Amino acid sequence: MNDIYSIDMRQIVKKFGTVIANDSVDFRAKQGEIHALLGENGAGKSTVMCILSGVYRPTSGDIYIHGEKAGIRSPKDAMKLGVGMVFQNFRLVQTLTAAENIVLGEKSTFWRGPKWMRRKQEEIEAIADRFGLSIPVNRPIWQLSVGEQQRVEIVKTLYRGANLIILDEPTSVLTPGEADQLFITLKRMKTEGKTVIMTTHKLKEVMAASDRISVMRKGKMIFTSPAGQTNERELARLMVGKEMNPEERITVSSPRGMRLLTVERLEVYADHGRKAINQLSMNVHEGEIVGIAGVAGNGQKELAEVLTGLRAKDGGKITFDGKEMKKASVRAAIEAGIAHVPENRMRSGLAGSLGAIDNLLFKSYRNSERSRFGILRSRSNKEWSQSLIDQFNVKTVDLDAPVSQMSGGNQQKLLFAREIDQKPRLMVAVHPTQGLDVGAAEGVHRLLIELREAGNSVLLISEDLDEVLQLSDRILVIYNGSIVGEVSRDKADREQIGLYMTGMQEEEGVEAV
Amino acid sequence: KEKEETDTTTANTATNGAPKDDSADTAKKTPRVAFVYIGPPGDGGWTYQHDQGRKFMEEQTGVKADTVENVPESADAERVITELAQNHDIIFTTSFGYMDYTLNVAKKFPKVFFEHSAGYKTAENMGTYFGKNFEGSYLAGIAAGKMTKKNLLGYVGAFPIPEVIYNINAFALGAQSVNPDAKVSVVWSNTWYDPTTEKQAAISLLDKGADVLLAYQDSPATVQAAAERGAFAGGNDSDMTKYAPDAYLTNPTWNWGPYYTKIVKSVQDGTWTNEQYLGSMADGMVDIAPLGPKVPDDVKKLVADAKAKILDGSLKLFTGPILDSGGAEKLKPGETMSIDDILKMDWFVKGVDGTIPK
Amino acid sequence: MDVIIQLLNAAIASGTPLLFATLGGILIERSGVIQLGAEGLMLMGAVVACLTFLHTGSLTLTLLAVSAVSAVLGLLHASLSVSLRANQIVTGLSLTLLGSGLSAYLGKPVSGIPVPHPVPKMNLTWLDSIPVIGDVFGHLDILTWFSFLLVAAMHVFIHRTSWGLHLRAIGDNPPTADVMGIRVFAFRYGCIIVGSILIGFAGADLLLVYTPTWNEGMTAGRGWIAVALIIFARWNPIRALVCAYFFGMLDTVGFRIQLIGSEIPSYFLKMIPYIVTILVLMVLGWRNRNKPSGAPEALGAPYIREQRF
Amino acid sequence: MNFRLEMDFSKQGGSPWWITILSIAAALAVCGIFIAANGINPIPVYKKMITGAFGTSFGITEIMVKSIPLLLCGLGVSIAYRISIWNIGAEGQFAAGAIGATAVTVYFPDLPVYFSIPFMILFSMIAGGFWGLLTAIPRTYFQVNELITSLMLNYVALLALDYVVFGPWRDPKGFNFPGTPMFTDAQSLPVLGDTRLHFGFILALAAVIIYALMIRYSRWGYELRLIGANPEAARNAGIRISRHILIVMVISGGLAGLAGMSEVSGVTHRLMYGISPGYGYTAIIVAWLAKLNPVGLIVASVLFGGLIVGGYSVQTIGLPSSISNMLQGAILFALLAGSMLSKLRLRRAG
Ligand SMILES: Nc1ncnc2c1ncn2[C@@H]1O[C@H](COP(=O)(O)OP(=O)(O)OP(=O)(O)O)[C@@H](O)[C@H]1O
Ligand SMILES: Nc1ncnc2c1ncn2[C@@H]1O[C@H](COP(=O)(O)OP(=O)(O)OP(=O)(O)O)[C@@H](O)[C@H]1O
Ligand SMILES: [Mg+2]
Ligand SMILES: [Mg+2]
Repeated sequence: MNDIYSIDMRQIVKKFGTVIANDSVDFRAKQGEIHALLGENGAGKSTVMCILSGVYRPTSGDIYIHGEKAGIRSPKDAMKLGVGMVFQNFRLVQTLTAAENIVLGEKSTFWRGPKWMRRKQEEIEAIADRFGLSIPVNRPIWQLSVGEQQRVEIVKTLYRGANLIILDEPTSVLTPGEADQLFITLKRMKTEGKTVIMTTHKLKEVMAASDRISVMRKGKMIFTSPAGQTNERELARLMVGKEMNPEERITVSSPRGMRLLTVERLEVYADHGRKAINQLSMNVHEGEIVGIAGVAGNGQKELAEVLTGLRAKDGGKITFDGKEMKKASVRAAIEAGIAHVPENRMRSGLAGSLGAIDNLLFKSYRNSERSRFGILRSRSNKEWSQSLIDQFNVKTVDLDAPVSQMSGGNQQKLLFAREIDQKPRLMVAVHPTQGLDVGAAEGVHRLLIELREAGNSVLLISEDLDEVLQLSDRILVIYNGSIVGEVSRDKADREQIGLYMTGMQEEEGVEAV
Repeated sequence: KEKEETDTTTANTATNGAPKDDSADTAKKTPRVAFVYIGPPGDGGWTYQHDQGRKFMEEQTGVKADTVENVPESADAERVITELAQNHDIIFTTSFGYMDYTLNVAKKFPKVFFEHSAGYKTAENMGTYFGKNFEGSYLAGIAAGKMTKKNLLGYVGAFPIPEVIYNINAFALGAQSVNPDAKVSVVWSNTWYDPTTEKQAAISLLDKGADVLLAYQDSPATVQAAAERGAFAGGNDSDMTKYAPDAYLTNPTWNWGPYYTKIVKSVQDGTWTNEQYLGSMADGMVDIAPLGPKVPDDVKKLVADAKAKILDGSLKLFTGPILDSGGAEKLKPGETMSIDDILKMDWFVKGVDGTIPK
Repeated sequence: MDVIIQLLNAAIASGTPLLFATLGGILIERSGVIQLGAEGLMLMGAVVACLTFLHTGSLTLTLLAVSAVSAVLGLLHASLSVSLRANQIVTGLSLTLLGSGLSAYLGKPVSGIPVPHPVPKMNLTWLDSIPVIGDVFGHLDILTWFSFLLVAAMHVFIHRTSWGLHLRAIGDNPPTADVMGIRVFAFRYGCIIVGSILIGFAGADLLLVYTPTWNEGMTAGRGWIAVALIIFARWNPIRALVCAYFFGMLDTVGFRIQLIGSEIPSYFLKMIPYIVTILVLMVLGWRNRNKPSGAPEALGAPYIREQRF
Repeated sequence: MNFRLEMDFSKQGGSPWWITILSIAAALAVCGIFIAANGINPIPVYKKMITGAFGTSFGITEIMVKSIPLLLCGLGVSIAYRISIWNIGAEGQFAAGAIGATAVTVYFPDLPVYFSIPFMILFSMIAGGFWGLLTAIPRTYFQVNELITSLMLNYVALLALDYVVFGPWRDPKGFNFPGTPMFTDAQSLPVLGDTRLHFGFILALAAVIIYALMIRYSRWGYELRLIGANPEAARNAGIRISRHILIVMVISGGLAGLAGMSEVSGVTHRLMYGISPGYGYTAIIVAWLAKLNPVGLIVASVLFGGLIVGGYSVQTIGLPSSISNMLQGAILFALLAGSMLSKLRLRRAG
């Protein structure tokens, strides 16, 4: 019986302005366990963990580590106490090498000559090997894939001798295979006596990998139990506060129409001269949802950008609605009826400091209904915005209030309202439910299906395989800039897709037909 | 006369002889005097000499003067002058760039007396004053012509304007008067004040082989550059011995005090006129700084003799034969250039090596 | 041969103050803070150098005083731009305004007074036998040698020490540096203070070595050139050396072209450095269009720990 | 019970008015110490500064004269600032505009007023706009930081101005002194009564009003707001940012160029060296103080104009001119600190 917890957080309160992110949270984790912290988006998981790792200071509350009260006032203090964290958004310096990132902050010696670095590299590689993590130590971060970057982050915490390792949503960026690999690593850490805390909202992973589970909802800790004494259903209910079936397929079938989009032998070079899309061919028909599955960084971003006119192609042919799209032009894409839900809504989809009207006008402000002779038609725009907001049930205080003050789900609804109001023929939706809780995600899914039922098409690009499986009529798997496999909805097989995603298997002669 | 520009004539009609107005009488007993300076009085050159002149005038007349320094030659100048005109009786504006602004204000304040330095526009209540500083340059040229061993003199000019050009020419003529082989190389710094650039200009002249330099600049940078290389040099406007005693040659200087005193007194006793005063060595407005301690006595004597001749009128500068740098004859033998022609000179005499933008 | 030596000498002479200021600026901007106050700091450095040297006659005390005053100004800059997260461009402009006003005010009593050459030269006679090297490096003053040393030291510091690594991290990604236990604020304060001291040295060098007389505004815009050089050198101390001398040299090349008897108006010759800078940057920009630019990623963005990214 | 200071950055926009007043008061107090060190009582000095600047109708019209170039340049800087371009080249664009306007007078000296003034305006804006474009092109196509380009181009423009006034455009009747011939009445902007307040004031106000309306109601203004708020999102909306940078820099430069025209045609009546005592640099401060707000621009340019005007007034009391610069620097520092300190909140902790 071990009564002393390795971590014991008591009555933690954290306020951001008026938002209470953590409301009297108690959280305990035992030495040598994998502890999963569950909760829907915005539940406050990251916040608790950031407090534990010293990034945020709690508004009130105490933290005990191994039974002793710990005054964690900065990440440095936390590190001294053996707390290391792998953040949801990686904390890596892009221009430094992996090794430099790992030894960053080390104060042992002042000198950082080549010899010293070489010694450190060996040390790092030894640790990486021990936990089955392979990383290229000498390459700058900006050249690494997301999975590699995550491994760098994990090695970093291990290298710094952390006994308590926090992983914030570690699997959201990984392929199923990579995720499995990660869980093996975590188990190995456990056997070495380290405590692992992992936040997530993926129930399956939680059940598979963790020893104990805590659930947060709306800033409060509502449940803690050993993994064996609960089940997915109960957890889901706790998380969202209502009963639901976590893997329900939406089955609506409508006849698929004529071919809308054809991509032939597309070639695209990405930012640093790297070939991002290589001889990619595919097509989308009217009235279908085509899902693109794949691990981040295999060309999805570039594919979406080329289709929406944001990026020029370097070879191949794109035909939309019978017309060839020669030059990259966002405007031409908008006019042709291609809508775009970008991957990071606050970064590229919405202008946070502007109000709802301005954000709704994004794509339509050039229309004669919205502006005339170069002047915006303010009054009619206002009415139109109000009607959209009502129609899509967006909650906002005021039409002119900055949209950054809205919650994530409402922001996404606003974005969908704008795109769908365009009456698109094709919607390119990238990670449309990322960062949304179950309820909001459901709403988004419904919108996508409504689009399909109206005879339009959706190209759904997502790293969330469940989502792709759930919605798509057809699934294409992208790997290394090419489509390596195609699976129809009835024959969808997770394992098979996983193999395609990792490039382990290539379907013979995949050619879009 | 050519100088009677449209502006001057309109000013004349506008003022209507107002300075003789009786209400200004009380003020004339102790006129309120103001000076507008382009730089800080500590600039070691132009403004410094004007400020010395102001102090001299204050001692002589007992009249206290206000000063406004660092007034840019922009719209600000006109405002500052206007503000001063509201509660002063005599205003000296001491930079060429103030010309139009002074004229504008003079038109609006007919009872105030304006004196503008270095320009060419006048009004009923606005006179101008300047001096033949080229006399000093000529004498400095004599010393330089004697001191040079390589027969190459260097000149750092601020801007290619007549004021600088005739000083360069006088310098060259002075040097050639004692050393016919002497040549003058000119570089333009295109700045009134930037010691670092001026020093670079001087160094480039020294690198070219010049061993005596003169600079039409307020800062001592040229003198300092020469000192580092063991060459001789002079600056402009004020005595720069203190910056490099061993390397100092001499240079033209100003002495405004007597003129300022005269103007204030003439206002007090009602004899002020809007003349275009051009001072000279004879009346003491221009002079040269004492020759540097390392200049040999025979050279000093030579310079002193020439100065005496200028003073007694037997030596007239810019007297033919004078060829321009291209070899064309500008003045026939025995012909003396009119002062108006000197004041708008835009060509170099023979032996000067440099370009003047057209 | 002579021409080369002359050009090199001129380049070093007028490039050294620029070099000090650029190095200082690089240190500050590497930590992620824009530095537009160089002109004010240089003027303050020059006036303090003049005042202390004329009063004490000691070079050591002079440099100490310059350091102290520059450090105080740096502290002011840091507290505004780091702690209070004020707009860094406006902070820099204010520093320039304040520095030029205050230096003119303090310098009134010593304006126009010659300062005896206080900085000793290192006469390396054994170099004299080597052709160009001897002429260029044989008789430089110690402050110039100090600037050489500084370049080497800064290069080593940035690329070979733990603090240098911290610095690069802070300039590129302060939140990451923060979670790695690096004290972002303390580091930025340190960099701004030390960098300001170096910029103060630039003014001191200008006054003590180059044109040893104080006058209002004697830097005549050199601080602004240094600001441009930071970018020109792409935040790299070795390139800073090359760029500062390149600029110092171009400064004088115009005069030499005038002296060859060129008919090109001198105004156009004086434009050379500025136009060359822009052209060089355009060529570099084109060549490096697919690489990280070398600019500290977080330049100009104040760091707020609890802000969301 | 203990308290902790925290900064709250969630609130956007300027600081409350009393913070501004307090900041300025603090700056005045600090500078007062320096003034007192000169053996002069600072209170009358400040009084003189204020009455010198705002106390008389002469002072007020003069401040307005001063604020015209500040307002136009500040507006130019501010438009660029709106899409996060720091144009510190207004000084050079001002000079270019002055050259452009003067070119009309040099090459077409006899145009009647209704042609000459519009042409001068047009050419000044073209010249200033071209100068702005020279900053924008390296920025958009060659990834060259606009700070450095615009700064370098300032020097180039000023040298070009020197060249024309000392060289080819020199007044033939001017005894070879620098400066173009005086402008004729047909080439000069009309002035108000016997003050120096000229038509440029109307031009500047009109420019500000047009700008305010454009930003609020036009499609172009909407695009600018979008770029300013989130460039990446703007790209997604089909807005070509690089083209906007070019356009905005042309407009920004064109406005500074217009300032140059209004200064030569309204105040100096000829092109001379030194026509700008740093309007372009002061404009950056004006633009920042205004925080992108059109009314703020007017207030800031008038206040800063007043500060500079007042700075000359105090010299007649025997204070050095440097006090004015010090005061400007100190006030800015205080405002910067004040606007940030106003975000401080005292919180109860624990
Ligand atoms: N820096 C911040 N400033 C303001 N509010 C914040 C900040 N960080 C978090 N919040 C708010 O605190 C709440 C909890 O956020 P937190 O990131 O901890 O959620 P989470 O459970 O990790 O969600 P997710 O699954 O999306 O990562 C949210 O309402 C969020 O908006
Ligand atoms: N950066 C921020 N600054 C200030 N307040 C914020 C910020 N981000 C979020 N908030 C506030 O936090 C609240 C919760 O935001 P969050 O995005 O976490 O909502 P949520 O619980 O995830 O809701 P939803 O289900 O709609 O996504 C919002 O009301 C918002 O006003
Ligand atoms: Mg989270
Ligand atoms: Mg959310």
